[in-house]
Amino acid sequence: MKRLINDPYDVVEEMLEGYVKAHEQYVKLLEHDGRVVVSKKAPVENKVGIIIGGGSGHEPLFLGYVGEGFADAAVIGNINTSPSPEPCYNAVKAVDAGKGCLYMYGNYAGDVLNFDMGAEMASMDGIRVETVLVTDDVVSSKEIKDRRGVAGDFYVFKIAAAKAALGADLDEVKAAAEKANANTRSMGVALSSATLPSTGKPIFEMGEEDMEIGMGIHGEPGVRRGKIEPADKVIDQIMEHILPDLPYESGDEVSVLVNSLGATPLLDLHICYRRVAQILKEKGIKVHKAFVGPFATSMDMAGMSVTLLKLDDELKELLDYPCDTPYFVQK
Amino acid sequence: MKRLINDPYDVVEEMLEGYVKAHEQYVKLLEHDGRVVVSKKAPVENKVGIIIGGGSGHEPLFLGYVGEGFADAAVIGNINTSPSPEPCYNAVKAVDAGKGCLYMYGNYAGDVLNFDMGAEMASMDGIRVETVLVTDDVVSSKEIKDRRGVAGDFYVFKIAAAKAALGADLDEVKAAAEKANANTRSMGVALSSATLPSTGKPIFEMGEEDMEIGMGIHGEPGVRRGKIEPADKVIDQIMEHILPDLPYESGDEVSVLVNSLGATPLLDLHICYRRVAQILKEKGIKVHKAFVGPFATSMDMAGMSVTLLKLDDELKELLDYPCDTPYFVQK
Amino acid sequence: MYENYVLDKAYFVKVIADLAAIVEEQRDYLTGLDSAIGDGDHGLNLSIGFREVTKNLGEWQKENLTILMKKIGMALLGKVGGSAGPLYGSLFMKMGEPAAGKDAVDFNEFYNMLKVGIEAVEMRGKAVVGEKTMVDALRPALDTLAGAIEEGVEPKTAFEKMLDSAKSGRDSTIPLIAKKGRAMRLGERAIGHVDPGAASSCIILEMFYKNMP
Amino acid sequence: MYENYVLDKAYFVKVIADLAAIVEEQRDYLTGLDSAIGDGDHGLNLSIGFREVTKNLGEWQKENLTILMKKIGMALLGKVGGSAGPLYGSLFMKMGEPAAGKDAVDFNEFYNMLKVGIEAVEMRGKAVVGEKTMVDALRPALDTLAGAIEEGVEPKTAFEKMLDSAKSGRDSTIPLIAKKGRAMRLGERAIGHVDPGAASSCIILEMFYKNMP
Ligand SMILES: Nc1ncnc2c1ncn2[C@@H]1O[C@H](COP(=O)(O)OP(=O)(O)O)[C@@H](O)[C@H]1O
Ligand SMILES: Nc1ncnc2c1ncn2[C@@H]1O[C@H](COP(=O)(O)OP(=O)(O)O)[C@@H](O)[C@H]1O
Ligand SMILES: [Mg+2]
Ligand SMILES: [Mg+2]
Ligand SMILES: [Mg+2]
Ligand SMILES: [Mg+2]
Repeated sequence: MKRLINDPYDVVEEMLEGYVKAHEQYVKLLEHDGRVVVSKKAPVENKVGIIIGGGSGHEPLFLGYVGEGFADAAVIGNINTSPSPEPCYNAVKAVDAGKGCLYMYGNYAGDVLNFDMGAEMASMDGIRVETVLVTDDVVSSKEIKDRRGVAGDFYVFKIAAAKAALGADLDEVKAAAEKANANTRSMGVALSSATLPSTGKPIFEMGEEDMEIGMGIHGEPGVRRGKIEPADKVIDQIMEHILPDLPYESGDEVSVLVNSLGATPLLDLHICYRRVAQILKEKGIKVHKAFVGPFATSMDMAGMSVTLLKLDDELKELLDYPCDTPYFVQK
Repeated sequence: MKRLINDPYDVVEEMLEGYVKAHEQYVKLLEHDGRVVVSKKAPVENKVGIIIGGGSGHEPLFLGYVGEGFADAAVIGNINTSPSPEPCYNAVKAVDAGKGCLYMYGNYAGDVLNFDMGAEMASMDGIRVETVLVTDDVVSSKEIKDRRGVAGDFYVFKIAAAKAALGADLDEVKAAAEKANANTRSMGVALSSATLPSTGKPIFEMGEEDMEIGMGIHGEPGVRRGKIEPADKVIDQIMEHILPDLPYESGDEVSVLVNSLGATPLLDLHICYRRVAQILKEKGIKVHKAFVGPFATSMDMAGMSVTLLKLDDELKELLDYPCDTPYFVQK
Repeated sequence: MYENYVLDKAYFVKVIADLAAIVEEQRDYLTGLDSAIGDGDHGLNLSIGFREVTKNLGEWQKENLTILMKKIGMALLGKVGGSAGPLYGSLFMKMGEPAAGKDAVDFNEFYNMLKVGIEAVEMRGKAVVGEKTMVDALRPALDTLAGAIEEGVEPKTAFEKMLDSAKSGRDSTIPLIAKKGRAMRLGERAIGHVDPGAASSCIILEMFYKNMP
Repeated sequence: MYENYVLDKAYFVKVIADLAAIVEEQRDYLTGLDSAIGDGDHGLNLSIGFREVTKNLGEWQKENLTILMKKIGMALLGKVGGSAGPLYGSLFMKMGEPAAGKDAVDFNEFYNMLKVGIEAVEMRGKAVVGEKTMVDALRPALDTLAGAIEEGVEPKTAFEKMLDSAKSGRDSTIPLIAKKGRAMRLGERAIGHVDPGAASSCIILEMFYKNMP
């Protein structure tokens, strides 16, 4: 597929320049660090700072969720690449209101290395920074702590941000994020590779009939390659992996996120959601709220993922809490 | 590119089934007509009914904009194909609150044929239905009345819907829609074809290096095929066509919509927006509000369009008027 | 001669059934034509419409010709959408009127059915010959049939002439710029391509011809 | 012997300049390796980092070796991101420390620079040999160099042995399942592919070798 960019080395800076201009009512770049997108309302008095981040190429993740009632800042890396430690640190300095900050990001080695260094730098300034890693991708490892974060990021960030907005302290906000993460499971399939801006070529080739099961959002290969199948069959497979993993059971109430990896249209996503809803109904699992669209993408990759978040009263209240950001508004 | 669907003949019905389940807090299908998506709040007392529609495959257009403060109903056609007259008529019956209804859709022969028949049927029931055709695509014809509607649909629908929500009568709502349409200009480029669900194949083939200039949102060929160019060059060309067409001039205030045709990621769109903003600044044109994302798509087509809406005080107020729909929420 | 040439309900039912079958067969051909200068759905649109017709044809054939044709037209109108839905919908709905509630028609009445149907297409679409639409096939075909009847040509031969004329009309769309429908935005780029609606109109007339006794 | 073998600032500056050039040249090769078992960015990430280094090298070469290496490491840390940023950032930042503010080092000091740098990579990433990372190239290389020095092998030959060892280490990653980094989620699918970080580590050591007097 083809991309609309200029010099591939400038994609992130040019995107950010466009982003903060387009959404100037919501966000700005830090004056002294062009890799930190900060909410115009930050720091918010008496609120724990919510900082999210990771590589570029997953938009609207992460920067699209910076705004009122959601993240205070997003730290921006190169394409598919963790940001470096300094902007992680600068984000803390910019949004801390004296109650400490929470870093949240997908569980990737590179991100951990860099954000941890950022947190060390902040702690030298006496600012407490805690971290919650999102680990929702069921097929990426048997061990939950080794799993990577994919579209479940959205839920974990949203829940923790709402908790912070309600005035909770850092330990409570961290606990809410951990609870959301513990209740979240995802799995995706990819039908095509994303096109790397640097080469203009797909990261990997896939046959006309192939589908990659369990693909991550960076174009990392999945757990196995299979033949492409009708939407209902694909969803059946995904749900067979997700449901028993937590498990999600009859009587549970969940939120569902059917996420596009980029090029898969809303038309297909809703056909997929239809099947998810049928299966949940069969199993006696109630859907409190559904989200269908591109929430965590891999540029122009074709494919989708399903995420379930098991709710209790607290999580429901936090999920429904209003927010206003360029790519997620909730009344 | 590959699609996630079941039987191609079922795509629209299955999408709709998924859609009204996913967004059941907002919308439902008419009980006696599965091709009409209606707001759960409709009919709204003392409000002109706002009815939009057209072929499927452009999601979130049209059904995504049904909800509070926006459209009351969307009439759904097959892929790239106008709905038939009966659902157009049934939509009127469902949302009319005694103040008449306004049909709004892109200017395509098929849609005109079918919606006009729907309006005739409604007039036999004594319900007044007026029509505004969107004609924003500058390159589709010299004559404005022959131009087709593309992403500018969003602005025209939004403005008219806000006017209706404020309690205006049918003539006033129609006038607002016409004013918005008169002030709106768009142009797009396509980098790839959409994949037809019925064949699983692209509608047309494009070379590795090709770009289609002035492509419509149904996959209709554009005005010419050119070599793919860097984003800035593409935007320069687009702006050269749009700006003099109204014209948009120094001192004007506009809203900008940078729209993805489907597969082009937010990353690229913001690089494009950056250049649009630079050009507008050079020309002394002020941006009141920008929208960047997939607002009117052609399934998995790669490409984008730029739309400008020239604002006055009335249009600004109507554009900013709050609304709450599955794919467009504004506080 | 024409009064004795009778086309009964079985004939019409067979034409429609064959038409539904050939639309399936030619779906991708028609869609291919529409991909070149339209939005690539003409074959699929007709297929969706005729699948609905097929589903109900067993039931509908109990009705007289007027109602049968009206139901076929209504199904196309309701299921096809786009330009072809109202146009072919009108064609079939109106065709039934001259049959005046009967179960069979003679050749004069059959001519009137076609005349009324084709005129309905023209009225709906407001297209005239030379604008690169189905009218480029239908109008000359009708005129040829009228001429042949005037000359007293034997029914099946007259209809053969009509079909030839429709095909020439279809091919005459190749060098044209379109003035109606989606292709009109294409300007010069429409040149060199057959109009898909003209092609499907030929297919329709061909089924009427093939089944004539 | 080792005390008389002096590597001055010009040597280090040349190594870095060559490294920046070869990273550009090998960018797509490294990215290709990372496409197979990672996210396809390793070559680009290093290229982004070394472009920043190149931009400033003229300025930085005025500094002593400790500061020069630190600035190089800081630039990589700040611009590369991902895993390679902190790892190679630490490598270069730490390497400068044993140079103790001087403008030239002897071979013993040079060995210490490498030792401290490679240990920093191990500390940061917590990887050990056999986990399919750059450590599979760096650790055996360092051990070989230590051994050669113990045996009193002549500096350039000792370094040649080191490089051979790094390359064997790199190739030893081919049959491995990854236990660190992005590739660890791949399980068996990582088998059969060279680890991109091990490959880039060899490239780095090769530039140090090639420029030795
Ligand atoms: N105004 C018109 N009058 C007659 N025929 C028309 C008119 N507009 C379009 N057509 C015919 O309809 C055909 C296209 O049908 P179809 O592809 O089903 O509809 P759409 O253009 O809405 O996708 C054209 O090839 C042309 O023959
Ligand atoms: N914990 C670690 N210790 C040592 N090296 C590592 C570790 N994690 C990853 N690496 C190295 O980093 C390389 C990948 O670098 P790069 O592609 O730039 O980063 P990312 O994986 O974040 O995209 C791997 O090939 C591996 O050699
Ligand atoms: Mg990376
Ligand atoms: Mg169509
Ligand atoms: Mg068509
Ligand atoms: Mg990588």
